[in-house]
Amino acid sequence: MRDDTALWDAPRNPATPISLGPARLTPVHLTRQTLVSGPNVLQQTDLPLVDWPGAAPSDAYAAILRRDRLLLVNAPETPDGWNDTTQQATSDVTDAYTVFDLTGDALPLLGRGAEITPDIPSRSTARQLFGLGVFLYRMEDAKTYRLHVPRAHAEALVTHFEKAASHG
Amino acid sequence: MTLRLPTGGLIDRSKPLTFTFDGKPHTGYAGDTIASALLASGTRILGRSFKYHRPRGLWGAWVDEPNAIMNVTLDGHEFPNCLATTTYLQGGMAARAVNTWPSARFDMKAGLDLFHRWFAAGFYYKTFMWPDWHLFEPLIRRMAGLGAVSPDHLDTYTSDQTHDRCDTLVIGGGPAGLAAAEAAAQSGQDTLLIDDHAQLGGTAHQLPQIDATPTADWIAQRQSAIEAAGGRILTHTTAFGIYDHGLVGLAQNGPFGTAPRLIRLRAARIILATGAIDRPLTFANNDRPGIMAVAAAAEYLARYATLPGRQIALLANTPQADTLAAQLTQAGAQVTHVDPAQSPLSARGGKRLKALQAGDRTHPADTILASGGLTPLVHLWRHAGGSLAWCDRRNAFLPGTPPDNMTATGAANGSFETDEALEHARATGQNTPAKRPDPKHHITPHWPAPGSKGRQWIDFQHDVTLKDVELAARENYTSVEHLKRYTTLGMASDQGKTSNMPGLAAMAAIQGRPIPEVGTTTFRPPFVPVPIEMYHGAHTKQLWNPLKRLALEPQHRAAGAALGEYGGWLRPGWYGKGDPVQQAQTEALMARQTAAIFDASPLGKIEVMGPEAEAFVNFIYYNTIATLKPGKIRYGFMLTEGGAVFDDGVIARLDANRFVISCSSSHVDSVRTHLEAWRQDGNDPDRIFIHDTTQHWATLTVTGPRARAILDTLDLDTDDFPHMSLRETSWQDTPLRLARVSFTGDTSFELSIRASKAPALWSALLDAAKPLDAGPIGVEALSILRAEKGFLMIGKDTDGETMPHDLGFTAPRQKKSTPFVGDRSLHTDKANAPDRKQLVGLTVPAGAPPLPTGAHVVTDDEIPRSLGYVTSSYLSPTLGRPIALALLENGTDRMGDTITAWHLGETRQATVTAPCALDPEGARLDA
Amino acid sequence: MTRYSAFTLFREGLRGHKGWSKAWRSPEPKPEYDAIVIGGGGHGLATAYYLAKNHKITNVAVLEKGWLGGGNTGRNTTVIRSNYFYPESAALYDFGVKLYEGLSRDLNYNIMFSQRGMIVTAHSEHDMEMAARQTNAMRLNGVDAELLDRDQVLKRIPLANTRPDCRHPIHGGVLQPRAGTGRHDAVAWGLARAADSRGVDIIQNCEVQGFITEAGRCVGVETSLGPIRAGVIGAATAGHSSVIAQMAGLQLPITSYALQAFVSEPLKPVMDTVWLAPPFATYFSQSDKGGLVIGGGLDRVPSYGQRGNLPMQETVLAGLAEMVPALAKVKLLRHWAGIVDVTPDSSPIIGPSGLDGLYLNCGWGTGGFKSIPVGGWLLAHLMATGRHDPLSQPFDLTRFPTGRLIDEGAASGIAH
Amino acid sequence: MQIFTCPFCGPRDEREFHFAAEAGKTRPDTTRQIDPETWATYLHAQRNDKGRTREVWMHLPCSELFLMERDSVTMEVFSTHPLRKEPQ
Repeated sequence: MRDDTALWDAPRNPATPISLGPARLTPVHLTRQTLVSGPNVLQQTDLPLVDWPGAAPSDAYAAILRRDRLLLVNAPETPDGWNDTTQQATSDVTDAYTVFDLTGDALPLLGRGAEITPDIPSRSTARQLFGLGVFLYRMEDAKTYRLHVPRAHAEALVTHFEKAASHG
Repeated sequence: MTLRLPTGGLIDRSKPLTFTFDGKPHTGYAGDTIASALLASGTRILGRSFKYHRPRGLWGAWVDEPNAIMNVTLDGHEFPNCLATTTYLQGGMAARAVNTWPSARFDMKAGLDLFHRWFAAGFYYKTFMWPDWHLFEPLIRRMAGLGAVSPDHLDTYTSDQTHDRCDTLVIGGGPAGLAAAEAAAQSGQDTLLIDDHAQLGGTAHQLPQIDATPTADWIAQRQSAIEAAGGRILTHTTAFGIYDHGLVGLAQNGPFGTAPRLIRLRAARIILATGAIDRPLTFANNDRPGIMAVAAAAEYLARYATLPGRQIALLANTPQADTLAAQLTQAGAQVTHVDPAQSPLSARGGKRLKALQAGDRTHPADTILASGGLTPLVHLWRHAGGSLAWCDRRNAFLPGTPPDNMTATGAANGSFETDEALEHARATGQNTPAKRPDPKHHITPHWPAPGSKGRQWIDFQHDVTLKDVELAARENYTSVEHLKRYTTLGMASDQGKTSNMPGLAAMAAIQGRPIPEVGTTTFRPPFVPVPIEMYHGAHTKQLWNPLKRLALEPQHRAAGAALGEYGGWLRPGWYGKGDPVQQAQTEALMARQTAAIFDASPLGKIEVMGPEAEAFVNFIYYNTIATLKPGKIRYGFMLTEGGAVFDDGVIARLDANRFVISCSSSHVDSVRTHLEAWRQDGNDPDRIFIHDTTQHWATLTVTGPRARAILDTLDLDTDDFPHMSLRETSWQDTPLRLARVSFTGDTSFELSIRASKAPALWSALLDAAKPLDAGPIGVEALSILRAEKGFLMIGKDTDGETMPHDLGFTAPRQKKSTPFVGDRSLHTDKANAPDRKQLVGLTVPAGAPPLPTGAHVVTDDEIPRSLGYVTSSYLSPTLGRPIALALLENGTDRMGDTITAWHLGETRQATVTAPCALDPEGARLDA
Repeated sequence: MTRYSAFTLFREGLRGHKGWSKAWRSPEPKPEYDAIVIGGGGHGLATAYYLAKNHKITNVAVLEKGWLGGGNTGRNTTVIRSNYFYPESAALYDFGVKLYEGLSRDLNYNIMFSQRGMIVTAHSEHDMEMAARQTNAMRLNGVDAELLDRDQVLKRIPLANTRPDCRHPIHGGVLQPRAGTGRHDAVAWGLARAADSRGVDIIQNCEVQGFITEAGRCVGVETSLGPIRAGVIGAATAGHSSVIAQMAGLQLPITSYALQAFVSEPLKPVMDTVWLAPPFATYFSQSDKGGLVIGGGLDRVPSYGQRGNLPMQETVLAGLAEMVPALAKVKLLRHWAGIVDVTPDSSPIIGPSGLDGLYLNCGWGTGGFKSIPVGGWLLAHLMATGRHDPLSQPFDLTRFPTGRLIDEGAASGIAH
Repeated sequence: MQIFTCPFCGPRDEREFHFAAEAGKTRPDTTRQIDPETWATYLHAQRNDKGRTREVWMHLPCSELFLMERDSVTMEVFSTHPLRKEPQ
């Protein structure tokens, strides 16, 4: 029975922005994140679809995750579960993903985590970064990169970014 | 005696740097390598050979140097096996030649050379067998090895790793590379030019002018033009390998003592302009200090303003040698040109060279510059799958059929003349097909002559001589790979850059075959040795397989939790600073006497939804799930298709088309993948949807006789809520999923709430628990509690062969009528065998300590046979005695038997029982 | 054939090594042999050697498509061990170790089996429990094993990472003292020389392209040098077993993967034993020449390309740097890959192929080198007698329909 | 690092993919009698082709299960297709 507490840094304050040299990682509070899946879900949504590199508006939108799945951001609340009429499965996952905006000189940092470029578009925003599963896309300003990371891996992702930034 | 010229070169004479070599102080300049500074100072012996400890000087000026290998210490940190020719000098360096004592100049092991006749290739395969290799091995191990590695580790020695891409990558910044990169960039391609030196230019520095422009200006113009056209340039950067799908590995070196950056580069097109190296001539005593490659001498002169010596015998017939002769003469050296066709050739002198003997003529010399012709550096070409073609006129292997998207140009392509190389390079840069120019000069072959006299070196570092190649041929090690492996030719740290061609040629001559028929060995990455740290990067410490972190970790820390790794999560093992074993006992006892709060958040919450969700989970689970009513929970197993238990846990039905799978904490990712694979393969993916919502939730378990009292303080509706039920309710206006399941055997409630609300729920539960003398428990206590009940933990109390009927769950195997994953595998001979290992409990005689986990249960035969093993073992604080679980062959038929437990040769007695040691009737569940 | 000894070496040293005979001949293939072994790697050569030695069958050809020992025999990390859990595996591999223990003198060729031990470290409480289970299993199976605590491990591996920030600190480990390393090429060459001296024809650059069957029985092979008939045929073609099986119209439970290996620049001795650290997915030893010999897991993509790729290189070498931070500054000299046969239970396949007259020795996964003598011994027995030795019986192909897999991975609790 | 093309997401790094199985396996109807050899063939037998192969892979970030045709020697990828039928 080994006490490993000292091996792991205490989790940082989830609201504090993190300076990464020429870039900055700012935690984002979203009102709601909703997983919606269904055979026609990409055609059914009224929200703007966001892919990679994408251009997400500041209010509500739908990030594409799969051919049959969206992550709705700040969409109106809908009941969880299967809806036979719309043929959609819905789950509230607001607390499942920690969200950050990466601003400044972002691409060199992202390039340490994955072979990635805005020049190669992708229909999905889901990918691996530093070996961690994330959703990644750009906001409308084309300069801000938004990341959703599974909450339990948020510390690891931030630590990876800090390590990457330490190399300049 | 200094060999440094008063002017010229790329060194900065305003910045003298002091360093030591083998303890002796030396001075060089910024821009020097260790090798060039030592050469300039007149130091002739920079190392010793691996086997015979022969004195060795510089052969090369860059990556092809086989001899000058040093351990270099800077700022108190020692780095092993640094190549003196590629290590740029820094003030304060202390360099020591490896594998020598006390110094390269006076080496105690030099006497080994006297016994060389018994150290021929492969001698060790023929002796040291009697009485045993072990008798001889320790001495040989001590003799072998290059540098010693120091046990320290520098925290700042950490590599950066990144990805990059470009349209056109040009490897090599010599004349051809510069011209190609300029043409590529100017034709609009996103171009990256890399060169492994500090400065661009390559062999251009050896030329007074190019295109009628002074060389320095010409290089600067190319550089500006490339950058002006948007191209990028990286110096100090080596392409060390080309991998599948055209990925290029680049190592970008920083100052000495820092780890190189790894750049994984994707290029649409690669232009190879890596140049060529000189190959040695094979003659008697050709390994003597003072015998240097023509190309190396040209580099030392051009870059470092250093003569290779004063009295020079030039043994070469290449046009490059003529140019060099003129330059050396002009710089004040005395140069004698000797035709390598004369024979026999031999070097005379020992540590200091005296003369070159050519036929019956003696040419006094302190230095011999030799070249048997140029060999293009085609390593990367071969990594990428390009073929090689033998060229009789150049006497060299040239790039043949190209790999995808790669073109060679310049000397790497066999164009050893700058003018013709530039033309080809420009066309290549523009992506215009260009024919390889015909060579102006025909190189007369000067290959090793089998049967000739004297010790003639093929591989300098590894001390492989022509006689060794002849011996290998005599013993039929004639395949090129056998030759290499038997003699170790080409396997030194220079990877055969100097030795492979003479070795091949020697074998060809011995066998009377043409060189291309003998073939080449495989060109294996890395092109030059690269530090292991380069591959390491950020994958260290916490970032080596980072754990998942709980939403409530700050609360656990505040409560004094000892955190540890459990199933991929960082979780409280116990609370408080006391003895951990005692702490777990205390917590478990508290849970049995009053109540306990446990953070069960990592338990999976995978939702399966859709019109075919029911049929799907029924197929995925061993147990029948179709009959589960909404609001109800069932315990069950998922199997592999091979029938082994893959996961256990509960599944709840929320409504007709919605299930929640609560798989074990460590299996969430693998269960999700398992479900997705079956969903899309064999089922209708438009009618089944799987959402992993695990991390949206935090789950707190309240368990124990006073659990209900704690729950009552939350004011939740728990009426008519029997064991194995689930209810969606709310707390403080937040949805809360309340489940009655128990992993302890006591009344238990699982409360799941969105993670951001978990701290409030945690506080409320702890506040309610405190007056009852209840409180939080960690994973260690829970492990005891579940073991008391005989509840298994997957992977601990099961192994990869365990099937559900080994765990007492037999009904679906016999009765379930619909297909399920793994069904047919439950009826193989093995599955039906009478000797299967089944889960049982074990009790020990009163007063005996717990059985060791990992002890085996054995037969009482003279040579005991294993019947199984103890999988879990604890002292039960509730029962006041040890308890244990075991997988035991035919265990269910052995209930009540006394068995023998065996641990490291010691035996103990125990009695077989049912797994459940506490409350088998289940009275505590609703207490 | 010149016998190897200190005396002959001394004598030959004096006369310029002119008296050494060929280690093996390069014969032309005869039209027919009593037995043909496909594959001139360690297993194939050992099969031929034991056919001659144990069964006095010397009219034997070994057919090798390239140069002998050029497959996995010359591409591995040379570990020899028998630290197995199940009795069937332990019996097989420990007999293999025993054969290795006498092999140098048996072959009159120093294969440098160096029993400097192997440690598999444990890095948690749970690991230690599994280590105890493993140690007890080995000892009950008659294999030497010691359960080490942390201090005992660190005594044997002084450079191991003891920093407080080590992600997986060492708790202890399992030591097999008799495990160690050998010189891989020497095993192939020694077997080839010994087989050749007993009359076996070793035919290099001879590729088998098909089987000749008559009345449902395999009676020979089509090769790049023409047809060759044989009374019985054995295949020991690790990495390409499925290719040979396809020629015989069979499918095997095998997937081919690249397994990479790495060697560093030679260093003065720093590591005396073989060390595998499971959570870092890396193992290494130090060769007599001084190089660190490093290995790890399989590449992730099924492959017949005998080369490695960066993702697994990064994993394995990063693992090494975590295990021993001081070695991060050591330079990697070269890396390469072999193609290994991966079976569902990671145990070998030895037995009849399904085509009468053709026997298989394949599926050794990452552990073929250590089993060269025993693999050859058992295939020779099958070819000579048509029956299994009791050691090879459990490894017959029939274990798949009966479900009697011998899955060492399963012993460590993994269901797959 | 190889690049595979997920039929939905496009080209991605090989580390995002998981090799699932050879293509062409059909699960026997386990409600009927299946002899041990048939079941073992389904579970374990592999073509394991050297050269052109057809395999099932999963793109982990989007969970797409797809067919990939590639060369197991040169590593050239010829094509990728969703395992499911393309949506109309």
